[in-house]
Amino acid sequence: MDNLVKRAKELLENKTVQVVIGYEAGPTGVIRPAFITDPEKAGKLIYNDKCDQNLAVYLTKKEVKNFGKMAIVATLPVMRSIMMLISEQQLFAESIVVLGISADGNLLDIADINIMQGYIEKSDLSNPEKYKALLAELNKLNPEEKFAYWQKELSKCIKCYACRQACPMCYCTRCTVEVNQPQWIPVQANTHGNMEWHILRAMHLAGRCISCGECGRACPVGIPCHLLTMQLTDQVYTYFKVYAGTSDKMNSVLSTFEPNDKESFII
Amino acid sequence: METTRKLIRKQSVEKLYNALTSNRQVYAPVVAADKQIEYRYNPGFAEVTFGHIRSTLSVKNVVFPKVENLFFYTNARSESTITDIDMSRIPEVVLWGAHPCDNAAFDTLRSIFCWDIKDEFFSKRLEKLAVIGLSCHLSDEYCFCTSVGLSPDSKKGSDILLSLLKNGDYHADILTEKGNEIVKSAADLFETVSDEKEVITEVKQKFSHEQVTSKLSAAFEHPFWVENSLRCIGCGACAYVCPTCACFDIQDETRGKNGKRYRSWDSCGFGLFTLHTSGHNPREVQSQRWRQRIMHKFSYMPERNESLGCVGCGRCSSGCPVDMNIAEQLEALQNI
Amino acid sequence: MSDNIYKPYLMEIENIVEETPDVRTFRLKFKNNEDAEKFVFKAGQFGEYSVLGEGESTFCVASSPTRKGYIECTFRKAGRVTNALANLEIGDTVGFRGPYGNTFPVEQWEGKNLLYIAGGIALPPMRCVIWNTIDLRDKYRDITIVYGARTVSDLVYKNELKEWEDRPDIKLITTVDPGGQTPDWKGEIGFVPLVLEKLAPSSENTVAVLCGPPVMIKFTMPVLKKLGFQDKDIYTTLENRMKCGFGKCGRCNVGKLFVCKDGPVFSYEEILTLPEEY
Amino acid sequence: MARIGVFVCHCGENISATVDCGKVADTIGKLKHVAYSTEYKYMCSDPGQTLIKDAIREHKLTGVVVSACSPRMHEPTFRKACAEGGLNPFLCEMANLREHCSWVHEKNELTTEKAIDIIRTQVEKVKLNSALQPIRVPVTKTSMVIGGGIAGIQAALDIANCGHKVVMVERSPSIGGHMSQLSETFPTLDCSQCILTPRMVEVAQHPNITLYTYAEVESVEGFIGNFKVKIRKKAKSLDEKACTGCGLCTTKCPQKKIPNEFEQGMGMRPAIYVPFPQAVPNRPVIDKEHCTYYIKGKCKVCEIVCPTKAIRFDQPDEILDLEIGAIVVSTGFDIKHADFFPEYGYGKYKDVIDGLQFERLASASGPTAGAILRPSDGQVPKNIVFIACAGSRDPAKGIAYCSKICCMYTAKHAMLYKHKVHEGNAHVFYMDIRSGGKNYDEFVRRAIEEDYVNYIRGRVSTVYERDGKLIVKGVDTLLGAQPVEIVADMVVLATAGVANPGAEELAQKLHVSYDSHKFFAEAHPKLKPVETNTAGIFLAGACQNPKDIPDSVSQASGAAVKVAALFSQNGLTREPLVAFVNRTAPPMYSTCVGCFLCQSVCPYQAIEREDFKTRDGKIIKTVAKINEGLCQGCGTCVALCRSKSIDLYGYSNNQVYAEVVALLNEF
Amino acid sequence: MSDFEPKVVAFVCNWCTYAGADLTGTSRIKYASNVKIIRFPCTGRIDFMLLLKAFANGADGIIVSGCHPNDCHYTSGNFHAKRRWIMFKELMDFMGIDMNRITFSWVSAAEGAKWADVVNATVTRIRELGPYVSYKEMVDKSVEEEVKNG
Repeated sequence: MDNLVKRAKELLENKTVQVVIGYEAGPTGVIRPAFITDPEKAGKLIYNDKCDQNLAVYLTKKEVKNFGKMAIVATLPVMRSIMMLISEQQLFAESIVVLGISADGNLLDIADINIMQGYIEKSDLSNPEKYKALLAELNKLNPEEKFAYWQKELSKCIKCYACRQACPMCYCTRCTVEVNQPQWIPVQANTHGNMEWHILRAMHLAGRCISCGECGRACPVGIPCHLLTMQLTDQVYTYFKVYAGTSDKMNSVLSTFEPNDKESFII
Repeated sequence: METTRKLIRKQSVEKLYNALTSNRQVYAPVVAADKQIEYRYNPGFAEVTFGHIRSTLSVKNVVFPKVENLFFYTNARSESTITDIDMSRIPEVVLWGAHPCDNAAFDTLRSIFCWDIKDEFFSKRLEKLAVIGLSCHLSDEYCFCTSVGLSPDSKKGSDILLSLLKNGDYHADILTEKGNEIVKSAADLFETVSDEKEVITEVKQKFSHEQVTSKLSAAFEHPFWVENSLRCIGCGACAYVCPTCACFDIQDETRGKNGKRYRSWDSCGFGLFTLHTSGHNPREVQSQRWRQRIMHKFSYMPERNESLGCVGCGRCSSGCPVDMNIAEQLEALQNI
Repeated sequence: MSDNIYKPYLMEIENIVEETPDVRTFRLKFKNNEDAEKFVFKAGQFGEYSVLGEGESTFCVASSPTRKGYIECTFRKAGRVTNALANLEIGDTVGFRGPYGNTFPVEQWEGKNLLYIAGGIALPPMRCVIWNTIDLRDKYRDITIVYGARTVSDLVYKNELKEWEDRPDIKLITTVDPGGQTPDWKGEIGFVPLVLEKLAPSSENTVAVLCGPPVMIKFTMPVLKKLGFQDKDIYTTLENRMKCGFGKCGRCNVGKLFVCKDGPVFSYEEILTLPEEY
Repeated sequence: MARIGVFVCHCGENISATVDCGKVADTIGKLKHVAYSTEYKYMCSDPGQTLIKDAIREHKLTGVVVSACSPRMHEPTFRKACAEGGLNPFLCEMANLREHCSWVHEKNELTTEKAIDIIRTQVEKVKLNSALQPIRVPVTKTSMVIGGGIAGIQAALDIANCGHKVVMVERSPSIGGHMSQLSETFPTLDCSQCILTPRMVEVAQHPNITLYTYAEVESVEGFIGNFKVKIRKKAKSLDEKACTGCGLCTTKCPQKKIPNEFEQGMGMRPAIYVPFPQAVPNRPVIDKEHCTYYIKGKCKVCEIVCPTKAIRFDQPDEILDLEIGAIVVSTGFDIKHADFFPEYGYGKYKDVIDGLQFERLASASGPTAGAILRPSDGQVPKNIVFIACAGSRDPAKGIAYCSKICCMYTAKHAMLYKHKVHEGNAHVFYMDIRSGGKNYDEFVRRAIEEDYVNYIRGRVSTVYERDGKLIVKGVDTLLGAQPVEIVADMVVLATAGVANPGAEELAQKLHVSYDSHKFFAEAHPKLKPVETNTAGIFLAGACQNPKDIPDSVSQASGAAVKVAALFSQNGLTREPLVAFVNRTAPPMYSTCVGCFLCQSVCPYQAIEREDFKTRDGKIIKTVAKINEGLCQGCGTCVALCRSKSIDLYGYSNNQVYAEVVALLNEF
Repeated sequence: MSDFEPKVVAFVCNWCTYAGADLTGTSRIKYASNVKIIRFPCTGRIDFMLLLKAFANGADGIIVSGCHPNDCHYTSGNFHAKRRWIMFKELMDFMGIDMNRITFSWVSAAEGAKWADVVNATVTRIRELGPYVSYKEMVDKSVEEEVKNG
């Protein structure tokens, strides 16, 4: 990844950006996000197939934004997140430089949003392969089995909200769970309350989820909560033929409509 | 009480376990279907794991449950009444196979819940808890008990501490009266000590907690906090998996005219934890909250609660989605 | 009473005063006489008030410990609990836990002049100590109260202000922000710091108690310093968010100090040693 | 301090026949916070209302639940009664015991229990009601009419005659629109210009109307009563005050070969021109695209000949800022031209023309002075074929709708032709004859029966040229789809009416919706045909869909009344049941995070942006803000808002949540 | 389960279904009294969380009803609602929450008879399905879970 380091160093040296958000290896060897502000330290940046965290979550973080213009190492999900964030007015295209990473791990030349859009449009936007099998398996269960499965999984939830915090699209200053008039979601973590929380989260991400799987990855107790949003991503495509994060001007599925939207259950 | 050491054979361990589960709630670690280590009540002995490094969640919930009902109430038109929790219904629990770090955490929790005013819910649960600990014969890069004054075979917090021997048998250190009671109830299973070597893992010391504590007293304004918390995403995972984190929330939940007031886990990492109704937030950004977490455990608690708020289990680091490695940060802190 | 430290006393609302459209004062009476007899508190302490079903909210006891048999609290409708409280009527039940926290050192102040300076909704936390010292009037020398609010209608305790004003042994100065006056307003017009500067009370043998919004504190402190007040002779209260009230829930600490245990009353001398977490 | 009063109405026996009203009032009276509960035979009667008013005072009620009929029936009655009793009217709710309970269920326990449930739910709701004040929106009493065709003219005159100011903006150099191009009008065959031009003059002279021709709407901001409009007055290269309209410049202009738009390209005009002799204003403009001076830098003949020195070559476009209270959109329509039809020769046959071109041929002021002559050779056509539904009702061409006016004008055209060419034969191919309208069908019958126009029911498959003649091939479906071939001298296509080019752009500027054909969309197809979704913007004429003159004029008058009604009071008063975005103390300002997805769900463009800035003007945060003047209170944004930062007065989150809980739980 | 009386909550819009239900009343068409109506300005206002809350508070069935497409008083609220329900239904199906317990319908102000049919059909169906035991169990179990936790 010499190119990446070189480019990051360049950007910092000529002050195009004030911070480069990328990946580094921690002392235990775990890949983690890095925030490089000093061009001399650009060498810490790495990229390999273990770099799977969606870094776009930091683009809306106050302390990171305070640096100034940001460059970000961006795989496809990050790029799509960026598109969503711009379209939802959480980010200005001018305030970032995208260090695109291709599917085979090479630095892309993403000069502007249009080029990024072109790249995204060429890519496979459906849910990642590794999740498809599990989704398909779950979809085969009968309703009672599904309900049992999710009850069991969600009973583990401790409401640490790592799923929310890790998600670039969950950028609200105040989450619905923090609303107490009325108390939409019970504060305590029990199966029922957890289920309400995860339904709420999935619905809020319907048509906005870019299938990075970050929520499931972040979950400390291993709940596959990403499957909920990914199922809806599939359904959004089935019904409305769109994927989230393909343009900086898109409106999300639930904030738009077509008069001839098809359904079969409303009598 | 004078502590004694006995031997318990591999096969007797199963007998002891079965004897305990026959008349008590035994909370023991198992490997769940998704490979997570979790504690369950009275799993079959075959399921119980002896080879885990750390469970995903700590076992603090036996004394500080995710949700603790504080009382029930009824709101009628004219009268509101409160019904107390029947604390006698709190079950006797034997915690089985928990590692020394987790067991030491009960002392830490006690220092929070019982300093000044005693918290009866916690105390009662702790009173009804017997701990059969298990020394660590395995560890990983996240473990740092030796840096916080503990060790893989610390006896703190255990009533009985089992330590694996090379031949598969265990040494049992009987440490308290509670432990003694258990031993007495199954006296035939315990034998005299052999000279077989114990298998105890080695955990390298990474920092000196005394030095960290002394450094922290003047480190409130240090740029370290901002620099090292940039990647923190502000979830509550570290606090919720932590065996000593005791922050909680108090809430009401009503159905019709009946309801309950409960306390549930909370985390100082959440943005709204300290938010005033006015909109002012004393700990507005993540760096301030990260600082609070470390300060609380390594500076405020030693001073106010006479205990260290960390047992070095490493869960917060292994469970962190963004590798906020606490040992690494403390190591750095002792050198600032 | 059980050992359950979370269980509130049940109190009955004996009286309600609508101070402003948003602010209410409740007089609360213990439902259980034994509780009433055992209950003691001191000026400056606070409690957790609750509506069963809505949760708890923290505010100080606004009545004086010299007045027995009841406690009073004043609150502004702001969140879930205070909104629910505001919906209650006389005879309804309120939960109360407390008293918690430290107290104003009124004994130490004996023989001194007292200067109370409050802004807006910060008079209630001070009302307790004001009445406490007024009720023991002969133990103190001059008592001066400077109270300001944004507008006339934002002034709380209007009846008591009248009473204080009429008493010869208390000096009361009320002020409203410019533009907040009504045609028949007879008090001062101007911000508290400026009014205080004009008043120029002596700092000689005087203790100042200062409560108000941060911006008021910020501009009043220099005035007090100019008047010669020592940090140790200036008191204020901190109001961090809290849940338990007894140093366990982990919310209210300012550095190593718990506002709920070591506060809410702090001298300025102490405040200066605290990290900025309030 | 909630003190709720509940008033259970018997509605004679309508409710009490199946609901045990006594038990209901009793049970409800025992609920927490219910300070007063009673029953009465007719709550809506005077004594019933007095009962409520007295109870409000006596029991210091903070909320009232009238348990009677549907709120759709008597909510206003009881809210008024509460107001008279000294309670804010929005602290009154109704529990629908009649339509939703007593009338639809049998007399039994369950029905009475349901009545109790319904009331309890409303009691829980009303506790959370807020005392609301009606919203007042100031109104600027100046309207703007966009488009100066007959619809715009009518609307402008009607509004102006009500005493209100009107600004009329017309894109072309003259008002008059398509109607000024028409020869005669159906079904009376009176001369179009004769009836139109007096109206055009009236517009120009009306003291309440300001006319901007050769001008376009640049931008529209604001909301009902308070639009801020920018108008671009395109440079006419003329000092209009100095110009006397003598016309010398237009006759002397050396550039004379420009296809005349007014004549639908069938005549020529100079570069400095007046679109047509009766134009209003009757002042020329210079067509910069064709003017020799503007192209080559020299000529200036007009300047030289102008007796009043009125020519201004360096005149810039002018931007006018206007404050407008209401807008009437009357931008009219366009038609498909012959080149849209491959089967009819893509417009390459000169003698295949469209309806508007025929109008010009038939017009006394047209290029042939009213003689019907073939464009190709100036001969009088002996055989003429009219093809109705050219494009219309043809989903394959993307136009599924009926253009509505073609049947009538085709009959008129055939009739006009027969009147002018007595020996000629007129054939009309049609799909159906749609002649609904006063004296319309009679008119068509006259064409067939008195003027012997040959109506053939069937479609024309192709038109091609052979030996200077046009061969029209079609079928006659009334004769069993027999092929028909007519050798014609001229073919007139009744082409589909379509939206004006630029309609979409204008709709976007105005924030009004438009349909898939780019016609402006009405707010409701039946009940609000004149309104748009954007309050304060109304539609008139064919910009909504193709219309004939009487329809356009009626709608224009309708729109004018809407404007006049809006202007009839000093401000606009609205029910305050609108959405709002919360505000908190700095540094948060609002829990709104500014994603603005709510903007795309709002059908009324009621969601605006509000910036919070530092003292030196740096934006700290941008959050949503509801324009109370525009919000209609549907609440779609409320349900969409992820952070629950938007709420709706009257149906707040807290209220609806409390209703669900109250309905399902025992209290 | 013969004496099982299902609790059904109806979330309806003010302009079509509420008015339609009024018409049912005016026409004196009888229907099951198990259904209780909550009025909303528009189906677009109906938060999906309210449906979950209804189940959590013990509802056995739910009706959600508003204006037919193109008839919305606010032009598009029901279209937005439709998309929301499509997504909601898919999610519920994926999680095994019983969508047979929710009736979605369009009932206009003129369809008083249809409202009665919708109600009766729903109540009959819920009667056959019985109480929503599995959801209630989850809610109740969640309470027990906490008590036992230690």
